Amino acid sequence: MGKTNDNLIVDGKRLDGRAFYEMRPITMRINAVENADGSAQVAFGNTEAIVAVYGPRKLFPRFLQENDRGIMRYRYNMAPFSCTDRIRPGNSRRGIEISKTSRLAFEPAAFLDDFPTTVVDVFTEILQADGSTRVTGINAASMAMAVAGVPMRDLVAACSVGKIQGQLIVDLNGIEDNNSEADVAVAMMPTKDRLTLLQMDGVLTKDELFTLLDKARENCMRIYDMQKAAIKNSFKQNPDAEAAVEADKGEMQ
Amino acid sequence: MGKTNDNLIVDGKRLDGRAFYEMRPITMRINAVENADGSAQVAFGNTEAIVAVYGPRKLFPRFLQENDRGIMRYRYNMAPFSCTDRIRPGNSRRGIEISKTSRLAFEPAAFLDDFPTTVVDVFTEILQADGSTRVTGINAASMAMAVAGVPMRDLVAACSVGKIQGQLIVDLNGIEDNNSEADVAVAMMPTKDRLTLLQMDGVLTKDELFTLLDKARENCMRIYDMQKAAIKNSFKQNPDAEAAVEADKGEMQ
Amino acid sequence: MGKTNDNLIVDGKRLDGRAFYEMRPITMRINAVENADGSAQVAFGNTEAIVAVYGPRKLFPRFLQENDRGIMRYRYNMAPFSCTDRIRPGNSRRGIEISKTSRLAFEPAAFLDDFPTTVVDVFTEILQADGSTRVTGINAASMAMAVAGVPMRDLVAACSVGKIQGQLIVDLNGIEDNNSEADVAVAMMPTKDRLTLLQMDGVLTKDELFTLLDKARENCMRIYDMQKAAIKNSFKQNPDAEAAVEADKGEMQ
Amino acid sequence: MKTYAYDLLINDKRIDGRAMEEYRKIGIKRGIIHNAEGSAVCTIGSTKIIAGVKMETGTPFADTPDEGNLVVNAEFTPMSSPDFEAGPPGEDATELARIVDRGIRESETVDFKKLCIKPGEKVWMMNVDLHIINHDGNLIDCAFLAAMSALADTKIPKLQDEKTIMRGVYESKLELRHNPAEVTVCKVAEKFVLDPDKEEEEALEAKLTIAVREDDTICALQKQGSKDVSMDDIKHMVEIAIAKTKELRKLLK
Amino acid sequence: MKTYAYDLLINDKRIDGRAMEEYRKIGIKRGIIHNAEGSAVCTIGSTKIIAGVKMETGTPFADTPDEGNLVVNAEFTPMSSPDFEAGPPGEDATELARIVDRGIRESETVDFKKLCIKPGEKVWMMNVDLHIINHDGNLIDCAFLAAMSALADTKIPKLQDEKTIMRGVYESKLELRHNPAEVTVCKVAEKFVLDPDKEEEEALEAKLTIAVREDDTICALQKQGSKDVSMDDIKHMVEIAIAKTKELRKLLK
Amino acid sequence: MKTYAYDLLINDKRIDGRAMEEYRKIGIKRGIIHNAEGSAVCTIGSTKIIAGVKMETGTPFADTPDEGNLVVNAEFTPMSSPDFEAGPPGEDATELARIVDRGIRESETVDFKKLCIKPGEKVWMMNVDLHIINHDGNLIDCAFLAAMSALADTKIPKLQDEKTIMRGVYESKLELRHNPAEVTVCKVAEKFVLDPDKEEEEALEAKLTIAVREDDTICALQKQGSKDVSMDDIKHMVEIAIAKTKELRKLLK
Repeated sequence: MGKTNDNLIVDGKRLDGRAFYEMRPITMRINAVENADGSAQVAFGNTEAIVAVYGPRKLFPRFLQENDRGIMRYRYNMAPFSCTDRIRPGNSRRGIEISKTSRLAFEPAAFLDDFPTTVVDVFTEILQADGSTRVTGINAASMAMAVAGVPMRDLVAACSVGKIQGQLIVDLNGIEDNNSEADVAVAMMPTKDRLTLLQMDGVLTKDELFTLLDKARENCMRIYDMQKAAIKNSFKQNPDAEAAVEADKGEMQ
Repeated sequence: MGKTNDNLIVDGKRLDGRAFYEMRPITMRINAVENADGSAQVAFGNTEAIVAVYGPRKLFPRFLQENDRGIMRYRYNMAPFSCTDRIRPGNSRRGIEISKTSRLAFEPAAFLDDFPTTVVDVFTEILQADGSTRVTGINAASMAMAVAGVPMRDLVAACSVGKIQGQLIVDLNGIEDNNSEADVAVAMMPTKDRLTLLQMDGVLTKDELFTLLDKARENCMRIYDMQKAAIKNSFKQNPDAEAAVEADKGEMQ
Repeated sequence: MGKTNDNLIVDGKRLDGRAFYEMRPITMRINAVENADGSAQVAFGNTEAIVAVYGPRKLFPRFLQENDRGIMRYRYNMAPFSCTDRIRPGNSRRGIEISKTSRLAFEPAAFLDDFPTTVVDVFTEILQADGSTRVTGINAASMAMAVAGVPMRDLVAACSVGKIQGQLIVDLNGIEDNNSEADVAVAMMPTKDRLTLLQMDGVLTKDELFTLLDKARENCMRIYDMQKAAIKNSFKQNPDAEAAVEADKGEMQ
Repeated sequence: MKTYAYDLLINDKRIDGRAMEEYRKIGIKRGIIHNAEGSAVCTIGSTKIIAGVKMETGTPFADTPDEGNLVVNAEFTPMSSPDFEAGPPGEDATELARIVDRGIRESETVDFKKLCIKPGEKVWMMNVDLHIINHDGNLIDCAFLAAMSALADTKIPKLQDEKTIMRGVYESKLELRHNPAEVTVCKVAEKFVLDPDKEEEEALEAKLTIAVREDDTICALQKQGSKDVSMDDIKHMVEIAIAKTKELRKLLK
Repeated sequence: MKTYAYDLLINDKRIDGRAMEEYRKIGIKRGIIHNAEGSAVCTIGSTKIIAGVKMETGTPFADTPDEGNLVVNAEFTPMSSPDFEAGPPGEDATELARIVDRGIRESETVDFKKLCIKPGEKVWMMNVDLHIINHDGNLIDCAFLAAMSALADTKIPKLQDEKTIMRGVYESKLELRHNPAEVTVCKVAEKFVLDPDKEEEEALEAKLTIAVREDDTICALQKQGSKDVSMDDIKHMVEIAIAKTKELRKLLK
Repeated sequence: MKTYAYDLLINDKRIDGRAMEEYRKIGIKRGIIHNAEGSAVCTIGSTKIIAGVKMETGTPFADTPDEGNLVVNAEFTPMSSPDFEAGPPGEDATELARIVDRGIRESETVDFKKLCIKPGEKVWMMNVDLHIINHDGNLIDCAFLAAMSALADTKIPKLQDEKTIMRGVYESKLELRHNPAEVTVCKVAEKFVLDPDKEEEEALEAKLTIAVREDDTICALQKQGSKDVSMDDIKHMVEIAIAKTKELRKLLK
C-alpha cells in the first residue's frame, strides 16, 4: 500500500474499477456506541470510521472552562490494526494536526457560544484505513453530533478529491493516496455553500484546483443527503430492537 | 535465569537442595527505613524486599481525597540491579499490574473507612529478585503497615506455590519460576482464613490447584507466625540502640 | 569536535592562534527578543547564546507561588542545530543540571525576596556551541535580567578556565573542552568579589586550581566591564530605530 | 454499595431479568478488519470490543532463540465510556491486557516455535490489540472472546526474500492448539453471578477470572475486587467457570 | 473579537499604516550557524525564526529504498512569547512544522534520490529545525522563508569510508529543483489581509496558507481559523497568493 | 532559615553533639546484591543508599571506538523521604548522579580501554544505579562512598562466543586505578561544617562538593546552595576536603 510504480489507471478505469468521478460504496450507521450521547459509523469502501460524541457537558477541571462559550475537543485516532503496518498507540504528529483541522471544520458549524463552561468531546477511531480517513471521520462526526443534539447551523459533509497520473479523480483510496500527484481534503456546510476544511498536498494548476473544488462541492452535497437520510431513518426505528438485532448478526458488515 | 532445558529436580530434591514442600530460609526485619511511619525488610532466600509505609496522612492535592474513606496507594518497584538483566527505571506493565493486585490484597484487611480524606502510601522496592517477589513484598508490606499503626483486621501473609516437571512445590525461586508448569501467588488473612490475592499462570488440573491452595494456606499460617514474632520482638528492643548497631555492622546480611 | 589525538598547542599557541590566557572575541547585544522584558545575545567566538527574561510576573497556577519570596525558573537549552551532531529536543540530564546550577548562580544576586508570589523566567537558548556554553549563557542572562529590571546586587559575570596538555588556559573552545585535562566554570559578582557558580571536571593540583580561579576572577572583571558598557550603550540608542536596522541587515553577524 | 442492583442480586435477581449465571446476548464476527492479519468484534450485551492481530517480524529473546512472541495491548478508548480520558493505558487496561495475554500464553494455545523464521535472528511478533468501543461491564470475558476469535481468524503473511512482509498474501493459517475460554465469576454478599453489566459491577465485592482449557485444566487465575473470599468460595467459583467455559467455547468454533 | 485592530482592518487600515497586502520589513541572513550544514535567520517585522539543517545518515523506508528523507521540526521556544511554556510541541507547532514540510516536499524541491548513499541501506536524513525566537504574528510565512533559505545554504558533508560523517568538510551543495514560497492569506469580515502581526491575528476569522511554485502551480493548501469561507473566497485567496509569492521568491535568490 | 539547627551551628555546635568536621557513623557493606556484578550499601547515620553495578554490552561512541563507558543513575525512591514522589528523576537526583559520575570519571579511576570487547563494535557499559533508601542529609557523600564500594566489588562477566553474557561467571575483577573520595563542605554564616543531617541541611547557605584523589589532586568541584562564597572560602573548603578525604578513603579499602 506504499509507493508503487504500477499503473493506477487501466483501460480508463481506476484499479478498483471505478470511473474517475465515482465515489466508493458508502455506508452510514447511527448509534454505534451505546454509551455516547451520539455516535455514528461511516465507511467509504474499506475505510471505516466510528465516532462517539459526549456533550455538551460541564468541563472539569474548572480552570479549563471558558466563561463566554463552550469548547470542543476532537480526537482523531487510528486503531493499531487499521493500517498495513501496525500503528503504535499514542499521539502522532499527523494525528495532532488532523485532530486540529477536523475540530476547526466543526467550529463554524456548531453554536458553541450558547453553552458556556461546557465541552463537546468528539472521539474518532479509524478502524480501517484505505485512504480518505479524515473526511470519513468528519462525516461520521457530523452525524454523531447531530444525534447528540449539538445545535448546528448545518451538517458538515466532507470528501477527498485529487489527481493520479494526470487525471483528476474523487474519493482517493489508499494506493491512490500514496501515489497521487495531488490530494485535497474538503469539508463544507453544503446548504450554506461554505468551506470549513481545506487541505491540499501535491501539485496542481490553479484551474485543476478549482475544477476539483467544484467536484468536491457536488460530492459533499450528495454525502449530505445520505447523512440526513441515515439520521432520519434512525429516529424511525426502535433503537432497542435495533441493538438486539445487531448483537445477533455481528456489528460490522 | 531464563528458560533452561536442564532438570529442575535431581534425586528427589530441587536444584537448591530443598524438598518439594520446603520454603527457603526466611528473614524478617522491622524498621528498615528510618523516615517511614513503618517499614520492614523480608528475604525469602535471595529474594529480598524492603517496604516503607507513610500514613495514614492527609492526601494532597485535595481533589484526590475521598470524603467517606481513606485510600491506599501501592508501588511495587524492582531496583535496577535486582535482576540478571538491568531493569530500566520507570513503570512497566508488569509493575502496574502487581501494584494493583497487591493493593487489593490489603484493602480487605485495612480499616480505611475510618480515615476519610487520608492516604496510606506503601512503597515496595525489590532489592534482589529470585522468584516470588510479589509475595515477599506483600509480607514486608503487611509488617510495615502494622508498625505504622494502620488498623487492620489481620496481618496479611503471602506465599507462592506451583508445579515444576510434574511435581507440586512451594516457594518458587527464580529458575523454577521461569521454567514452571504453573505458578500461583496467594495472600491471606490467616487467622480469618480468607484469601485477598490469587493469581495463577500455567496449567493445573482442578485437583492440583486445590492441593496447592491448601499448601499455600499452611505456609501463610507459618509466615504469619514469623511476622508476628518479628513485630513483637522489635517493640521489645530499644530502637535507637538498634539503629546504631545496624550502622556499625552494615545493614543487609 | 570529539576526542582527538592531535596537539592542541602548536608553537606556543592554541589551535585557533590564541595565547594561553587570551579570551576569544566577545560580542554582546541587548534586546535580541522583542517580546521579552529583557533579552541579550552574547558570543564568545563561535559559541553563541540568546537569553530572554520574563518577569518578575505573577506566578500561576497559584499553588506554585511562594508567599515570602519570588522564585526564579531557569531553562538552559541547546538548539537542535547548535552542535556537530543534532541535539534531540527535550530535557537532557546535562541540561537539567546546568539549568539548576545556572539558576543558583543568580539566586545570590537577585533580590527575589522583594517580590513574593512572582516568578522570574530566564530562557537560554544556545544557538551555536563551541565550548563554554553555560558561562556564555550566564553572561547573556545577567544582561537580560538587568534590562528586564530585576533588582540585583551586582551583575553576574562568568567564564571558563582549564588545562590542556599540561598548560593552564582560559576560555576553552569546543575541541579544547572535549580534550581538556581540566575544565572549570566560574560565575561571580565581580564588584563584590563573590563566587556564585563553581564547577570543575578533570584533574588539577590545589595550586593549579587556585591559579585558575585567580585567572577566572580577572576575566570576570573584564567581562563585567563589557556587560556594563553594552547595557549603557543600549539605553542611549533609539530601540525602534535599532530594530529596523537589524531587520535590514540580518540579525546575527 | 447498597444500590438497586445490589438489592436485586442478593435476592438472586438481576436488572434485566437474567438468571444469575446467564450471559447477555453474545455476538462474534470475524474478519472485519481488512488490513489486519486477523480480527474480530465481540459484543456482550452493549459491551463491544474489537480485536485486531498484526504480525510483525522481530528479534527473538536470547533464551528462546527459536520462538516467536505475542504481545497483547488494550486501549480503553475515550469513546467507550463517559468516564474515560485519552492517554496511556491505566492500571485497569494494563491488567485486562495481561489477563488476556496469560490466558492465551499459559494455555499453550499458540506454538511459538512455529512462529520462528530464522533461529536466533528473526521471528514473528503477534500484536493483539484490544480496542474497547463500548463499556457496559464484563470487559475481560468479552476481550478474551474477541482475542481468541481474532486469533482463529489469523493468517501468517508470506515473506519476500526473508525481509519484506507481503501484506495481503498469506502463507498459512495460524494454528491454535487449544481452545481456552475465560469466565469471570463475581461475588456479592454470598451470591455468585456472571456477566455483570456496568451497574451491577459497582455492587460487586470480589471477582475471579478463570481461564479454562477444553481439557478442563485451569490456565490462569486472577482475583479482583476489594473484598476477601474463602477457600470454599474459590473452589465453587472454579467449578462454575469449568461448567460455563464449555458453553462459551462453542461460540469460538 | 471586535478589537481596535479589527476596527481598522474592516476599514482597510492597519495599526502600523501598511497596505492590506503589504508585508512588514523582511530580513534574511544565511550561514549563521557554524555547526549546521545549512542555516538562516528570517525576520518579518519583529517575528524572528532561525532554521538549521542537520544532515544525518539513516535507513531508507522499505517502499523508497533509494531515497533520502526530510524531517521538519518546529519549537515554539518559551522565550518567543510570554504565553508559551517549555514542553513538547503543541498542536500549533506541530501544524506549522507539517505545513512547512509539505510546502518543501510536495513542490518536489528536493530530489530525494540524490540523498541516497547506498540503496536499501543508507541515505541522508535532513533535519530542518525551526527555532521560533520571537513571535509577533505570521509564523508560517516566516518559517517557510527561513526553511527555504537554510536549504539554499545547505552543503552535503563528505563521508569517511561510508560510515563516519566528516563534519565541516563538504561533498557538494544541496541542489534545489524548485523555488516555492508560502503566503498565508487572511480574512476578516469581507477583507483580505497579509502578514498580520500578533494583535491583528487575534482579529482574524479565517486563514489559508498557500504554497506556490515558480511555475505558479499550487503545491500545498491549509485552511486555518474557526470561521468558514466561500468557494469564491478560496479562489480569490489563491490569486492573491500567486501574485504575492512572486515577490517573496525574489528574497530567496 | 534561622532554625534551632542554625543557632547551634553558628556557635560551633550540632544537634547530636558532634564536632563541626565530624561525620556520623559510617557503615559500608559490599556484595549484598546477588544479581549485580557489584554492589554495596552505605549508611551515614540514618542516611542509607544502595549502589548496584550492572554490566551490559553496547556499541562504543564513534570518537572512542576502543573504550567502554559508565552511566550513573540515581533514584530518590519515594520511600526514602516523606517529601518524595514516584516519577522520573528531578533536578536534585540528576545533579547527584552527575556529580558522582564526574568524581569517578574525571579521577580516571576506571580504565575505559579495558572495557573494550571488540574495538568499534562492542564494549562494556557499566550501569551504576544509586538507590536512595533513606534520606537524612548528605546524600552526595554517602552516594559516592556507595558507588566506589560497589565498583570495588565489581566483577566482569565472562562472555559466551562474544555475544551472550554468562551471568554469575566472571572473567576478572574490575581494576580501579585510583581511590577518589568526595567531601561536601558546607557553610553557614562564617562556619564550615561537614556531614549535615536533614535538619541541618535546611540551615545551610552554601555547599561545595570536592572530589579528591589519593594523590591530593582535585578531580571534581560543584558549588551548591543559594548563597555566594568568597575565593578564600573556596580555598579553605578545598583544604578541609583534602584532609577529610584521607579519612574517608580508609573506609574504601
